[in-house]
Amino acid sequence: MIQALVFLPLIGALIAGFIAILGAHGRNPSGDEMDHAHDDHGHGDASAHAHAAHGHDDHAHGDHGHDDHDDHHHVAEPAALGSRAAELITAGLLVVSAVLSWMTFVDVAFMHHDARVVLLNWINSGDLQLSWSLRVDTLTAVMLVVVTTVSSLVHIYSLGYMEDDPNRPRFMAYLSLFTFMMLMLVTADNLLQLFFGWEGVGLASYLLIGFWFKKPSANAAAIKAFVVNRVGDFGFLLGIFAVFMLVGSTDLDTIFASAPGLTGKTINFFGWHADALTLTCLLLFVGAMGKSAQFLLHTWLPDAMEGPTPVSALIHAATMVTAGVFMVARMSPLFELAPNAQAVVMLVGATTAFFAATIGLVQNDIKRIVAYSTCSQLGYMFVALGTGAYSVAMFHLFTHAFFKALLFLGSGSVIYAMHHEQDIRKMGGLWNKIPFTYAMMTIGTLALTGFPFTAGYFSKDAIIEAAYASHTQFAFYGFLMTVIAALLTSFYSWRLVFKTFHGEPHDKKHYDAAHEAPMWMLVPLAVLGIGSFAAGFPFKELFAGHHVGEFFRESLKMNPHIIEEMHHIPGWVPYVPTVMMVLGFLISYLFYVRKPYLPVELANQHPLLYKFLLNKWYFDELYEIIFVRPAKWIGYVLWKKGDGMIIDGLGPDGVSARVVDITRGVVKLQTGYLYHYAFAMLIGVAGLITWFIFGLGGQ
Amino acid sequence: MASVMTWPVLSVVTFLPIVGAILIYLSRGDDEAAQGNARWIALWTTLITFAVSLILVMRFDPSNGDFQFVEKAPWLAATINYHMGVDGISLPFVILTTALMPFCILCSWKSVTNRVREYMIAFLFLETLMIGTFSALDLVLFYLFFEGGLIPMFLIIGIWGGPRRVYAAFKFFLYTFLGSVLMLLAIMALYWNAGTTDIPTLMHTAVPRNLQTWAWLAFFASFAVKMPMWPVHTWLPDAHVEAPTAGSVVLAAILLKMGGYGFLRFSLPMFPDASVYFAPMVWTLSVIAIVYTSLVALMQEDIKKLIAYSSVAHMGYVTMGIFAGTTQGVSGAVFQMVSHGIVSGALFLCVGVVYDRLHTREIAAYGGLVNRMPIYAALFMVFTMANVGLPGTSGFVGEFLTLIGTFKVSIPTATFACAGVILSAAYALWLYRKVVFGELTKPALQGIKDITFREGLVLVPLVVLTILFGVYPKPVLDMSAASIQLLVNNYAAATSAVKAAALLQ
Amino acid sequence: MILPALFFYLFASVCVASAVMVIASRNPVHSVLFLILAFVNASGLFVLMGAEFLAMLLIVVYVGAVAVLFLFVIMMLDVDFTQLREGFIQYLPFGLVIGAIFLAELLLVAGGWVMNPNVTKSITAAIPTNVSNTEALGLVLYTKYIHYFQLAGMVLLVAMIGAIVLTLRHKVKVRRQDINVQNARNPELAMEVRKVATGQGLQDADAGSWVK
Amino acid sequence: MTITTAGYSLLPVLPELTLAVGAMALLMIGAFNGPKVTGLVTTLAVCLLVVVGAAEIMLPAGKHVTFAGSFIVDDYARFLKVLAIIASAVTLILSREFLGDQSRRIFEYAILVLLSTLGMMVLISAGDLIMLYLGLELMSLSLYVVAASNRDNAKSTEAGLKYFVLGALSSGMLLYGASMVYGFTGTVSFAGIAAEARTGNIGLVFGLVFLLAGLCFKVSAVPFHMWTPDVYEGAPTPVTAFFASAPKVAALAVFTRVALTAFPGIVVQWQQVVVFVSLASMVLGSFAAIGQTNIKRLMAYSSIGHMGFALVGLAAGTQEGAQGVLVYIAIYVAMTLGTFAIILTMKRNGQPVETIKDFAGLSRTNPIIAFFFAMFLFSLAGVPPLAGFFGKFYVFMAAIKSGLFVLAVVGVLASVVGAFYYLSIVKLMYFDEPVGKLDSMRVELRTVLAVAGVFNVLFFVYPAPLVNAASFAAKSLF
Amino acid sequence: MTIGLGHYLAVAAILFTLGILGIFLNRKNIIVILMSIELILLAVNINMVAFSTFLGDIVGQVFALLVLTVAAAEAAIGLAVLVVYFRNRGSIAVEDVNLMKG
Repeated sequence: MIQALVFLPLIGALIAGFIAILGAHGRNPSGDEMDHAHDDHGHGDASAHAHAAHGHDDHAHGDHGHDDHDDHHHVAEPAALGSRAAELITAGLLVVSAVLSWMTFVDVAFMHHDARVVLLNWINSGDLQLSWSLRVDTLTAVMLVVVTTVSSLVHIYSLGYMEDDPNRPRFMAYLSLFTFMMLMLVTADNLLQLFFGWEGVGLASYLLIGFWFKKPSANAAAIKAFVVNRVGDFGFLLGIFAVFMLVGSTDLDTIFASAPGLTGKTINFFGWHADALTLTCLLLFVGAMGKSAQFLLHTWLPDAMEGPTPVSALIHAATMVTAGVFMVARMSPLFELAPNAQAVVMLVGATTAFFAATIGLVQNDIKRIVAYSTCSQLGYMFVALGTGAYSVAMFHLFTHAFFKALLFLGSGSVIYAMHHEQDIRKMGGLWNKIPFTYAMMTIGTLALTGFPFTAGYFSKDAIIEAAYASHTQFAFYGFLMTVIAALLTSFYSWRLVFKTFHGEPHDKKHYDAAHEAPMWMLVPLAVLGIGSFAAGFPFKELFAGHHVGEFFRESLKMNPHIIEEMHHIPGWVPYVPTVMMVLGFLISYLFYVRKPYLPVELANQHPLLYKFLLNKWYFDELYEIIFVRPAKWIGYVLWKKGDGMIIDGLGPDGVSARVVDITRGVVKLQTGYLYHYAFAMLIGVAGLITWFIFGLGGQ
Repeated sequence: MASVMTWPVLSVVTFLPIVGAILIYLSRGDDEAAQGNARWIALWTTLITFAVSLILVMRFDPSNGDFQFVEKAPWLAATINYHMGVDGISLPFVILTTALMPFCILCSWKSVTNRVREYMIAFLFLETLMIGTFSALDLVLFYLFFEGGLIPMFLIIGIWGGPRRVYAAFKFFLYTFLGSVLMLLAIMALYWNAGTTDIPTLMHTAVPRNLQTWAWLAFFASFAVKMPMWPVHTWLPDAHVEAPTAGSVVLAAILLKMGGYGFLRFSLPMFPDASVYFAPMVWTLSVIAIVYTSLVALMQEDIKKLIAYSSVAHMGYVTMGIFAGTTQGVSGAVFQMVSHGIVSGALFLCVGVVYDRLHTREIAAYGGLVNRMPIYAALFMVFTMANVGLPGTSGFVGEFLTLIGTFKVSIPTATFACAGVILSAAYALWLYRKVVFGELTKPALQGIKDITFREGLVLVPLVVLTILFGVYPKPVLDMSAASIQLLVNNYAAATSAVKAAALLQ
Repeated sequence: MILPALFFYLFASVCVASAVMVIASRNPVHSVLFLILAFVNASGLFVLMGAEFLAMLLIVVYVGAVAVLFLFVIMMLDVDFTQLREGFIQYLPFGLVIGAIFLAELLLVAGGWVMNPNVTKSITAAIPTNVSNTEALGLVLYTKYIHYFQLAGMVLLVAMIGAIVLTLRHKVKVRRQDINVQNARNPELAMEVRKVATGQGLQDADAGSWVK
Repeated sequence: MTITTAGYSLLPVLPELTLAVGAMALLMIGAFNGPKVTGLVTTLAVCLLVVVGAAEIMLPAGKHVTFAGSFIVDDYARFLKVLAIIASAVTLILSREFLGDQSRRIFEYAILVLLSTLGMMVLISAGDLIMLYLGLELMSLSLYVVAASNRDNAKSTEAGLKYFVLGALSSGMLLYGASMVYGFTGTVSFAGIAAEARTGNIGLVFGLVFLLAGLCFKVSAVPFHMWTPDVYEGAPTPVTAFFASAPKVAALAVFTRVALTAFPGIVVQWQQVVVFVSLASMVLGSFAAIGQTNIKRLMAYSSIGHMGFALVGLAAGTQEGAQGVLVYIAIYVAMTLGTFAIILTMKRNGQPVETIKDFAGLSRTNPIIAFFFAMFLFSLAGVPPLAGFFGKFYVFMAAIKSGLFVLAVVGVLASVVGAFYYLSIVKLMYFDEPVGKLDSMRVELRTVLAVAGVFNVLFFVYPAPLVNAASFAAKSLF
Repeated sequence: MTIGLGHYLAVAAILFTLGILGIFLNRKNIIVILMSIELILLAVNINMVAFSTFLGDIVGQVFALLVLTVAAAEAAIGLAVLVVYFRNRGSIAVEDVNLMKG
């Protein structure tokens, strides 16, 4: 069952990929047909037609993509034969997979049937023995559910959302590939397989962000996502190495079993005699930071919104970005033993939660707002991880997946309605045009802001409580930041809703043409809407209550006191987030419904702050200056000066030039005159006898 | 322990290509038909050689770390014999060579129209010399093969190369020649020390510490150039850029491996103390190579040059892993070499595909190929990802193993080297984006066609191998495991003996 | 004792002085004459050392043959020696310095020469005391050292062949003496009596036929 | 099994006698029949050489000493004599075309080559200084003449003149050195000298230096090499081929014999001299050759460099070293003769061309010649698996054993520099466009080329005969 | 005062040096160079005879005799070469002998 669950998406991906390639091949002549392409190639008609079709193809390609507003619906390139089949197969397989994962969830989480399936040997070298194997415990099961559910919904959603795209099979292939990789990630039984999934989802993310490969911005974003993630992977890999060095294995069970024995050990890391566990955890956490877009490594996430919206929902909200959270939770037996590392996790998480929220305040791109919100919410999760309340983090991950996917898909629906317009300043008053979407977005927003009894309410409050209850170094900072972020979250979330659905429409043309999305898209919205409500309360006890231990069992190593302490905090604390939420709503209402001129004035009064936030704290610019440009400059200098002038100049080229110089000199010595030749002989003999007469030749 | 054999398979594999070369030579004429014959003979020769080499795989006993298929015959003098044999370290390279040669022939099918017979002869000779290098068990014999390869390669670059081919060919030849003549002197010194140039004997002969140092440096001079390691790498980009596609493939896929093979075969087992002593230097150079050349690769304007620089970076992992001296490091290095052989070879083949169509290697001349060449784009993507070292591709396994093997002995080295993970993603994806993604706007590209059946025949098996070895690297790892374990154990024993002796004093 | 010394210095100084003049004089004819002088004095030195045969040989071979050959060639080439450029002084100092160092080192060794004490043991052919120098040489030259003698002959043969190969020209227009032909001549062959028609003279066609 | 033929047995000199008598007989044939028998004389000369070579091989095995120690026939002498004879014979074959020209029908050419070869044989077998001197002069005087044998050509005569003047100077030096050695040891025989010369007396060392200077001139080692490029360029090409092969064999042979058998007591001293000239030759040969445009001049510098490499073996001063020298010189002769066979074919419309540029595109116009030439060039550069590599291998092997590391390192580096100019010819032939077709190759040249080429390319397959022969030969010196 | 071996050797050394100087200081005339060579050989002969006398060994004189012979042969060849050279170039100035260089 588990194998089927994991590999069904891969099968789907392969089938869809095959169809995509066949389709692409059908549309483009191969070199083999070079001589007779016009006659017998798929177009069937006279060669003139083929020409026309070719030219047309180019045009269609060029027009396609979502920055094109007007004639999106004009005749597009024909999709490959079997596109529909590809879509249905992938989506169908995903649904099967989702059903299976729910069954697994029940089986594992409640029946306690943990599973470990060894599939194949992978890397065997000395004491490093790795195999492909699937591990399912509660933690995994939770992730399975999240991943397959959201993924299957997104697949279905995409059936509608991508219906005009000729490259649909490719898209579906990517989505399924992603899902497979994500499943590999969560079912990993050793760190390296985790890393495989980790990188695999990175690949899928790269491919999906760059799905519209003609857009330079999409390509740039794709590369950025990959490279920034690689920065995190750099840490992750080192973490794996460190683990292997300490434990001699990367199998999770072995690691967890030996973890307690590692306390007190040190590693000499660049002269710093670091505590082995702390260092390892920090390195692993760097990986998590990259994947979960935490502060300093977050820059790729907003740009990743260049991808099609379903991608954003699946990858950049619900699943992939939470991989970092999952990984830290997975490694909780190590983190629990490294309090300093936990403190860092908390610090980074809290900072991210606050920082991303501030940026979210002023963004105008609907998806970017949601993206920053995601970033911020991930910060929350890390705060929870930092307190040792891993289950709470998982809880938020779980709920967040639903409402954030909902928000993204809702945004997608809005964008769909607005003909690929993403700027909220150009929207407005859409609520009566697309009421269902409006309703769903509102539900999502409520859940996100933590409106009581929505899913987010339970998880977010639990995090704030945990932060308050924790005793780690940065606990209060974490508490403070999450509370402020709650206010900001509420503000920007409602800002989004108000600016999109209320007020005056700003783009009349698009407004008039706006219409509700097809059923393929609405049904997933509805399901997620339900999830946004239902994912909270029923699971509260399992994730953040007294049943945690029973629920997660060995899969998480919780801070033994945190849950208990969470229930003994002062009575006012649980109300703080709610107050913040209300406050945020009110301000937002004031700003964007009652007095829309206020934010403008505010922005004018504090231009620096506004610019600072609008430009995302200038991180991109900063990185451009301190990393990208220097790297390019250094690369150029190393190439031209280092390789060209110094190495070649002193090496081969220089030497050969000197050789030629010497040659010139030597040849000049050969004057052609007899007396010079005789002279040379004399000097030779004289030199030798002088050498000997002064006893230099030794005895 | 020589396996009982009825016929000398190894020698047959080694010299079969020459038979093909002679056949081509005998088929006189330079007209179309003769050219066609030359191509077919070359293809069949390489294919048969490959098939015969598979016998080696089948009969190979992977649990035995010693040399197998040993053949020995008197040759130069009483002490210098014709001694051939393979162990788990050399066999993968032999197979790599025989396996890649048909691809080289195939990819030159259409692109080489000038002096086809000579071209094929040169390649077949090169194949013999390459196989011989990996299976020679006598230092002099090894040197013979090792250096002999320079001649056909020099001609291949020089005759069928690009505009600056003369410069590149000379640089290639003289640079590598310079390195290896020093090795020759060290070989002689070893001969006088041990009274033999027999490799298995030498591996078990203690070499005085002082001689070890010098001999190590001399061997290093040769292999470092061949690898190539920073800072003696500059011949490689030039050679790659100017060489014809198949030449680049052979260069990247096999010739570079001779350096790494040499380190494994000679430096580590014969000069363990010196290897320990110099390991930090090698690590430093490797790390510099990885970071430096990756940065340089980032700024390249020529596709082949970029890949060439990335090769240097990848070879940095190999040297690092080898001198880590750990099981993972060494087997990672071997795997990395095999994988790099497949991947970089394939990348050069990919470049060849577009070069044949457009006759330029400038990155700026391309863009948006995916619009016209989707299959090509897909294949190229796989190799790009393997180049990046994505798990699931063969590129990852080697990189990972070398890094993890090195981390155990030198954390800073592994850490810095790991930075290559970031940079390789940057340059490889940048290249892919510039060449494949984007709008297809350039007029010259409008009529470009997707890959042909023949090109597909070349690339698809490599894709399969890339992914297969990424997911299931066991065949290669197992093949070499016993030999590597033996090597690592001996190395550890030798060095610990020295350390113990040092402690006693 | 003083007389040999006196003669030694006489011969030696004249020999050296004329050797200097050989290379220093402008006219090559003078050089040859100085060379002859140097050889004559050298043969004097030989006599002083008791190598009378060689002394005579030196005069006979060198003065009588080689030097004359030189003179002969100088005359034959008929070079206008006044036109030859003067030796230029450009490198002279440097050359002289090297030459001086060279000479100093040679003199150092020659002057300080000490006979190896063991040397007498290795002597292969002691000079017989009871015979003249010429006889002593003759005794070994055709017996013990016959192979040298033969080889020297080969060297001379090469010199002969060489000189002929290089300088002998079979010019077509040159008339040569052919003794056989001359001896074979008789009146019948040499003379031909013809009738000459009055006023017509000899026919052109027959003009050249008088030489057979 | 050393057979010391006492007294004045003529058996060991039988080949020499045959050669001398035969040469004189041929001289008579020529003298009585005039220039028209030039071809016949040349052919007969080759036959004579074959006979002499066979006689040399068929002499009873072992070491023969005759003429009271003046003349030694041992494995060493036999090896080198056969080599020299082969070289001379091949040169005569190569010269046939040159001699075929109407204006150059000099039958004496063959006689001179024969007499020169006689000189070489004497030189190789020389057991004392007088024999050495006479052999040397016999060889050299013939060489002076053949260098100028194209007597209507200004370059040829200039070459003869330069060679003569400098050669005479060098033999003067050699004699001066011989006289000092004689003065110190009281004997001229090598064995006697070896017995006496056990200490580095300054007079003896002086003598040694002068003696070696004379020998260095003959092998054209730096700084006594200056004549080489000019003479090679000026002399008629077959003569150049001769100069580059046989006399080098003989000179190197006597150099080695003198150093190893006459002065084993003062190895330290002569080793320094040899190391110096060897280093200088290798470096200068490699560097100066790069600047050349004339193929014959280039070959001159190449031979200077190669003599430097050969002397590396001698510098080692051991049996291995001697073996190395022998292997080296044998391979060198094969490569050189092959190369000259090619240079001799360099004619366009009947006119000889000599610049390197004329090889451009040879691989297109004459692929087989180009192939062999390329192989010779790679071989000269010392690239395995060609024969030239093995020459270098053995000499450096010996040097390493004797601890001459600096010499070895500089040597191999020089060989890399040297590779550059060999490669540039390959480049011209293979990478550049043809400048025009060369005339077709004469049959005898083709034969020489094929034999030398096959030897060169396939030497590595079965190197044992030569290596073993050299090993025996070297052993007989110790 | 006794005239010893050293005296004769010194004379020979001077003559030898003069001969060598004659070869490379002379810029006028090739014939003088040939004469310088004769001087060198004369020096050698003096050496030989001197050693022969003082060693009491006849071999030195034999050697000298042979040197004398060869010197004559050398002179003959040298002059012959000179003559053909002159025929070609019309000059025997040392300076002019430089058709080939480099």
